[in-house]
Amino acid sequence: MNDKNKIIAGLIVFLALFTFPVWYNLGKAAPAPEVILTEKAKEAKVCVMPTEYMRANHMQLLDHWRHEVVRNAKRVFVNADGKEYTMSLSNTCLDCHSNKADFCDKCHDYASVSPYCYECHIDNPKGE
Amino acid sequence: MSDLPKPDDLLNFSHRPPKTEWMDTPAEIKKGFACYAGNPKSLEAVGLPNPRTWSCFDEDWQLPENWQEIIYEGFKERLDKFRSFKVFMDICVRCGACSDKCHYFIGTGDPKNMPVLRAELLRSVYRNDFTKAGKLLGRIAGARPMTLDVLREWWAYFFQCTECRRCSLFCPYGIDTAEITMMGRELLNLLGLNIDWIATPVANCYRTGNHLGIQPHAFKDMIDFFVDDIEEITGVQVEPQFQKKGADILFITPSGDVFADPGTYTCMGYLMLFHFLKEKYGLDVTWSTYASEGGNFGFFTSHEMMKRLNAKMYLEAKRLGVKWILGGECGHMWRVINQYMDTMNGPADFLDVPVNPITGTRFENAASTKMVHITEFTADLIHHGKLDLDPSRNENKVLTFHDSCNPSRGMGLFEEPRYVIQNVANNFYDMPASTIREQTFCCGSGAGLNAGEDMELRMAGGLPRANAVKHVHDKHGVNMLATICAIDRAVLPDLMNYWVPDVEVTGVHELVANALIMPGEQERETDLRGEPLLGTEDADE
Amino acid sequence: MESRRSFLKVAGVAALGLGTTPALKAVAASGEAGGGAPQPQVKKGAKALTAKQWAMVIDTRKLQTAADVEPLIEACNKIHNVPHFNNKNHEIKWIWETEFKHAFPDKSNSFLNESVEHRPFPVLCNHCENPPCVRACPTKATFKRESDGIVLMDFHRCIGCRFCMVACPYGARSFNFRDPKPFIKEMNRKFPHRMKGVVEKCNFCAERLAVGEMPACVEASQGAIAFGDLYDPHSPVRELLKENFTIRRKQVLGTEPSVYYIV
Amino acid sequence: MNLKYVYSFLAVLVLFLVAYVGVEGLGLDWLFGIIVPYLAVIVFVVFGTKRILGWGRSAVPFRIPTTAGQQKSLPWIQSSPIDNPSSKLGVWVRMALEVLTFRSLFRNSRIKLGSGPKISYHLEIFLWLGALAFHYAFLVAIIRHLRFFAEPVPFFVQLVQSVDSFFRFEIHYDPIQVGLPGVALSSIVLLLAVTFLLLRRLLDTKVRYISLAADYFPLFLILGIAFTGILMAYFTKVNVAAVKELATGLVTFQPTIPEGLGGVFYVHLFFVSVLLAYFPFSKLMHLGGIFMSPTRNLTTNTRAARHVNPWNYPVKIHTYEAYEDDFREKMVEAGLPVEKMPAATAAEEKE
Amino acid sequence: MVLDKLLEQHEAAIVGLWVDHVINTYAPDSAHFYKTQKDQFANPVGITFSESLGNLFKALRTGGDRDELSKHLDPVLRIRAIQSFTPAEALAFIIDLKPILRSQFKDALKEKRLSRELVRFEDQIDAMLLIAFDVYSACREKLFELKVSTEREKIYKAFLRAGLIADIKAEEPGNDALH
Amino acid sequence: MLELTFKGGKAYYGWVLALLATIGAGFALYLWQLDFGLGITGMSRDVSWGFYIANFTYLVGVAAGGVMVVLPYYLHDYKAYGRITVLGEFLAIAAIVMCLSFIIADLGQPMRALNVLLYPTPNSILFWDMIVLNGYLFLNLVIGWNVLEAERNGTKYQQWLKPFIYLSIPWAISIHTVTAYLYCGMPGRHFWLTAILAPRFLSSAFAAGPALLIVMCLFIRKFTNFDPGKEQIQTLAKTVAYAIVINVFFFLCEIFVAFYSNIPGHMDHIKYLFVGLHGHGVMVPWMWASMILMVLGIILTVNPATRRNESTLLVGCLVIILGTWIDKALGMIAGGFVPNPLHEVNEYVPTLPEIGIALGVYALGALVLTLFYKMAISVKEEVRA
Repeated sequence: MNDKNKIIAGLIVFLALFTFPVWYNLGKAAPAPEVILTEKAKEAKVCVMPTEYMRANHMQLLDHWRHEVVRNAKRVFVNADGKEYTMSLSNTCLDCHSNKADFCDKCHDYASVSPYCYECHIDNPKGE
Repeated sequence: MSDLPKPDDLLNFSHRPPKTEWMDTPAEIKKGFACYAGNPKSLEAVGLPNPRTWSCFDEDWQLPENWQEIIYEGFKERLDKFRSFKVFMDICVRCGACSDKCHYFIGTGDPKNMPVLRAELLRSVYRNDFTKAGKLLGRIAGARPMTLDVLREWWAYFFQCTECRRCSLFCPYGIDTAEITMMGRELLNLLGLNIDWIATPVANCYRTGNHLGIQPHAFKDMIDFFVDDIEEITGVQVEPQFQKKGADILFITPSGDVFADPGTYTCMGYLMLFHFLKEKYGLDVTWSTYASEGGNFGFFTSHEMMKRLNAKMYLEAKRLGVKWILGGECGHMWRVINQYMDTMNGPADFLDVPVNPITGTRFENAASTKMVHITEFTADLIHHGKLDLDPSRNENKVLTFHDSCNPSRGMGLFEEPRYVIQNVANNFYDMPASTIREQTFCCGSGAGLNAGEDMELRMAGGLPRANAVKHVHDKHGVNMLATICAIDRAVLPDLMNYWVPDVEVTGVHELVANALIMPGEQERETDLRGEPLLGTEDADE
Repeated sequence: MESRRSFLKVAGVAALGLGTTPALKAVAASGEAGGGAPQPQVKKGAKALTAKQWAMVIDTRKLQTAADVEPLIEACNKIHNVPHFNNKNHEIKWIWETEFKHAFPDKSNSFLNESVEHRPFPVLCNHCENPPCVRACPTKATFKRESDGIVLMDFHRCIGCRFCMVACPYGARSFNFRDPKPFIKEMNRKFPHRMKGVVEKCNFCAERLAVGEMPACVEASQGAIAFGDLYDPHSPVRELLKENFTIRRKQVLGTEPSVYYIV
Repeated sequence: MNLKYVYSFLAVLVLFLVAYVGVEGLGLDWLFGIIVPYLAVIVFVVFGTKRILGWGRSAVPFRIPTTAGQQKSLPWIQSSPIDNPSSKLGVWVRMALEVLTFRSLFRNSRIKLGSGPKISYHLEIFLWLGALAFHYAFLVAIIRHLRFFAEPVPFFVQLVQSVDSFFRFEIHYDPIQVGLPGVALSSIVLLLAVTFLLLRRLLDTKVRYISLAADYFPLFLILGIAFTGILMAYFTKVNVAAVKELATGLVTFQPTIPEGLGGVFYVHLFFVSVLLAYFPFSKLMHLGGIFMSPTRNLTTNTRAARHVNPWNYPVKIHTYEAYEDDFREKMVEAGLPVEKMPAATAAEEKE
Repeated sequence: MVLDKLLEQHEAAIVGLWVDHVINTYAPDSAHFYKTQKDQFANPVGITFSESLGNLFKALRTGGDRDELSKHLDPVLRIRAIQSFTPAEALAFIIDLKPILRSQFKDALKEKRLSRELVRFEDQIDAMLLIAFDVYSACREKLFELKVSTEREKIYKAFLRAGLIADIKAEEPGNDALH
Repeated sequence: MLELTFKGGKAYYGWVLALLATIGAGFALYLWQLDFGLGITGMSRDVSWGFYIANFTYLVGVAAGGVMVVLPYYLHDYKAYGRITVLGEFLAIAAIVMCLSFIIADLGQPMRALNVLLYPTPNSILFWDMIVLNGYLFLNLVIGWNVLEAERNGTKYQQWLKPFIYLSIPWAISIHTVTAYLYCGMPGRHFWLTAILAPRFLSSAFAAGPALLIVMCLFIRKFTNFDPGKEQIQTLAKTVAYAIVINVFFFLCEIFVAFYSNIPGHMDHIKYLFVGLHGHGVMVPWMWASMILMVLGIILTVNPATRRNESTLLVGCLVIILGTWIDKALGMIAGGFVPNPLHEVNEYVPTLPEIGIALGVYALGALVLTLFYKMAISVKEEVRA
């Protein structure tokens, strides 16, 4: 039954493909990256919106800001606690989180997401 | 009609049949659709199990008590012996691609004739016995236990499949319902359930080498009868040789051509062709009464029976010491030769690779089996201009060609017969593209179903093919349907007679012989059938 | 369990595909800090300058030489990260200077007085009240803001079809033929630059107006350029218009440009 | 109204509740997050291999390819090397065409296209298009999901992601804002294709008649997977980092249960695990089966090269001698050559 | 003849109902296949029914004679003859045209003159039933004839060739005496 | 019928492979443009539309030209055209595929192309252009496919097709009118600001479309054994003759209006094209060539002797195709943009990568045309056999 080895070869190829993640990571566990807060962020303690909401919806919030700023000439965002922020990625968000590499990029690379925001917006407003 | 329909029955006659699941509608074995049971003498002659006289129409089939166990064991054994069977049992996704491709479904309108359901009949029992899911979930997983009703259903539908494999062409995974039907018939044969139209020819072929049980001398007499006919028509005396040792080629043709019209004219065609080749090129061809049957009804019984009947060919070729074998025009014979013979009864190392001595062509595609198809052989001759042909003799015939199922989907023999026909006759029209070549429709009477008692089934099965012939008959005035299968030549006349009355049936080599200019022949007035040739009929009256 | 329950609400509401705004309301409604806190909303900046239709009056008599106009252009380009390409084809211009016969092709006569003929006229987007570019844009990427009449570009929606450049009778629009970043001398970190494939033009310093400042070119012109609300009779613009004879570029085309020139 | 599809739908509904309540209510996220996936993968690999090796154990006694084109015979007749593959290469190409472009389904729709007025052929070509869209969308989705299982994310996964979500669907109207960070075309195609296949099996009487409950189950299951997937990706915005943490944990055999994963995710994961576990026992094995179907994976040079049947046992046959013994007299009388002259005439010659 | 005009207007609808009715005598999904598959080679049964019944109704409406009616009846009955129907079931569809007509002209029937014409038309349908019976029987006879001939052919030709039958020579003059 | 495109001889496969290679090269260049930006083209701030939109305009004309075959056959029952309406429709399909590809190639942000659908703006002509072009593609696909399908089965095409066919005639006119409105609605562009821009576009379309169809018919008769028919080609030639005459006449009207009224704004554009302006005149040789070609075309097609003789007719058609191409593609774009609204003269010359991408799109169109024609011809041969 010469095709016995053909079958086994086929199976091995399939299993190799199927177990790609196992041998690709070689057992190196990759826990979720710890985002590092800057001093300023630590003092502020609270972000524009609750952390849980920010982790999931910051991109939607920023898009909403863009719509208000550009199309409706509204520049100030008042969150639930009444705190006011100027609606700007570079000037507000990156003001606090000025360490983009350790804060934004870590999670983006981890989740393999490449937002095109930084093709226009400044990613180090404070020049660090 | 003992029970005349009562008046109120008349009213609800045309109601729609109940919309029950196919597993709940038991199969009904009806007259005109089922063939008579095999007679015990034939079964005993070849040692098939449980020979007794019984009829499929009555309740008691006199089965052995442990018939369920026999079926189970047979099922298990075949699952191990045939990977095709096991794979086909598992991978059908019931996508419906094959469901409306079977000529029996199209003709009879019976949903269980859908290839997918014919396979599900067996698959449901397979799930019940051999798969965990089937045992656990039962009906939900599509499983059902093996009961007498299921057995009747198997009998009804595995003898309503001509194993033409059109469904296998359209199935994305090539699931071959013909293979499943073969397994089904093998299981039925374990209980002695088979039809006479297959069992008796098997016994005859086993004993006398041909389906009709024609004894050698009678076989020779019939051939001599043809020799006289040929002499009457062409004035040439042909001398066929039988069992001649040391001949170049052993010629084996289905015995159907020897006894059944219009196959007989094709047989005369062979004789004239071989005489012509002997006269002109000294080609030495011999027939053999021992291996006088190309066909193999064992193929419709079981793999073992097929091997037992097919062994004759190589034995005879070895005994006569011929160089290679030439096979006549037949359908299922050529599926057996092309895909089974060498494996079963080979290797035929006592024969050498077929070379056409006249044209020098080496038939590489038959290098191991060492058996060539007659149309390949004749096409090669015509291509090298070795035959003197006068196509005008077939002028009164407007031809079309029926691709027999097995040469079409078991070999891929399309161009050779068409090339021969187009060189021996002038007006040839192909039927619509979706009904020929690899998508050809079956004659409706293959796989041993060409008995007389199931005429309604045969007419229903042949309906799509007849419909295509009717199309070219209306459009181009076709009056002759050519085919390269002895069973086709025996059954298509009935089909044409019923659906398209003014179309006759012919073999390809009858046309070749008509057109063949034999050395020393007289001016021909009639073709092989005795009908006047074009242009000569007014001269007669 | 705390964060999970709130997440559920957000998940539940968002599940209906309602996206951010309702989600915002939902979060607020759940009120981390308890109680029905006020909804997050957006409003204009306190110091924002408002107008029904911003307009500009340029007193070209005060901008006689190139040296007068250069600082205006410099100021604008610097704060808006306008790149400088040496290949003239790919030039990005928000405000630039040109001769009278180019700024006002339909008004130039042959024997023009010397000063006007050679005077550098600053030209920019006229923020028309009936802008052909907004009429042409297939995605409303360029639009006229009802609140203050500025014709703005939404760089997130622009598909770069450049139909607006064809439509603008003043040639005031530029296209990023390639990535501008390497061609920006020093980046103003407070204002984003653009990416390749989008059209851009003068935005009447909308971002500065929002925080109460006058546009960069107006400030840099030390009074040569007045900027105010066209429909406010007391605005500096209307004052100048009352006293001086002013001309507008190709006003015959009916686009109603909002930039007036005192010659 | 046959109950077959109701069983399957209920089954999937039950699975949904089991997972959702299991995690949200009883907090069994460790069970659904770690135990069940591992079990599912083990079952898939072990029983899948067992099934294929089971097929492998059965012999291939005869070479029975279905030929769909002109055979290779005489040199001057043009043979079709792919439909009637007489060479190994031909078989590979035929199999590749079958697997990559679903050629038989296309051929099937072609028949209807070939003749007959319009109405009927649309239905058939949609089966080919639907199946092809479904399988490719599913494949792209799986490749995209590798981003959760591998750190750093391999290049080809990023490439597939960038091509898949090349077109932006950023919808920003008052009632609905969706489409950021990016919409994968394959997710939409997958949802539409599986819905089409399900509707076809429900509405086309011919297909409904032959369908079993086991045919509806995977369709409902994959519909559930696609729906929950889209829900998480674009609407409820699952915590992607946590998902990756769980996934890489599973894959590197250091399982952890991160915080912030809602019930919808565990339903999604549970559905995928059930699909994997159900795989080897169902018709989904056509994944391996198509490569082993003897009518498609064999060359058609059956007369040119001998195929050896492993269990080719000898059988009782009717030899020529026995045949001649039966009819020697009549054969001689008819003038047919015989091996041994019949006893009587031999005696006469002797006298 | 008011009925003729009505029949002409509603012809398409009536024929449609009639064809569906005939096709519905098969199992549900075969009926579905016969109705939807429009390719005449893949669905000879469905296409033949719809064409022939259309022509048949036109012939019936215009008072076609016996030959014309049987010309259109033949293709349908030739198929029904070989399928698993009892003769009654096979021909039932002819008289089922009556309830279809009655349902189609339900409202018009209130008017007396029309109902009298309809009764006369129904007689024509009954006459057609008899013609149909002839055609159906002819098909069945042909079928049995084929059955018989296969048996006879098989044996007769074999005997003839095996020389067991002395075939009758043509009458030679003078070889028999007159007594 | 799709399977017919897979059966063909060596030359057929060679040609298809060559086209695929060109498409591949074009796509590679397009990827470079996607990465680098439209800077690799010759377009500039003052000439913001270039070779892509020029060819797009011309090809919409060719697509609209198909109506000159559909209209006589379906509206006026001119039986002879029955044989070639399908060829006209498939030519239209190939042309529209090229148009849509040119639009995508010309976009700065192709990934946001769907914004035109997500944010519909009825006041923009480009929005309507997208609707009419895709509509016309859909119409021609549905009609062409079904008519060919019906022809293959020897049946009449289905009744429900009739409304689509009647709709496709005004729709063909609309696609080219909307394309003209793209230009003639612009306030600042005097060269285009003329009411007869749409009629001029249509007249040059009805010259170029049928001319290309004639060339195709002659090619088909030579290389396949299906003969579109002599009479059909002659009638097409008459259509071309009338259309080209009208086209040149309209152009002369433009010249008269501009120069008799002596308005500099109008004259400058024409002066730039034909004699150059302020020392810039890269288009001058092209425009004169175009005029000469069109006049030659008129002579060859209007004069019955040269029209009947098919070789001179072929030359006439090629000359007209080239003439109208230069006039409508190069002349129309360059003329409109130079001088720019500030009356500055910045010239435009397409760069090599730009031409490469355009060739890739032309190859894509040629491939679509080859496949569809292969299908149509095989069906016609099969039916004739």
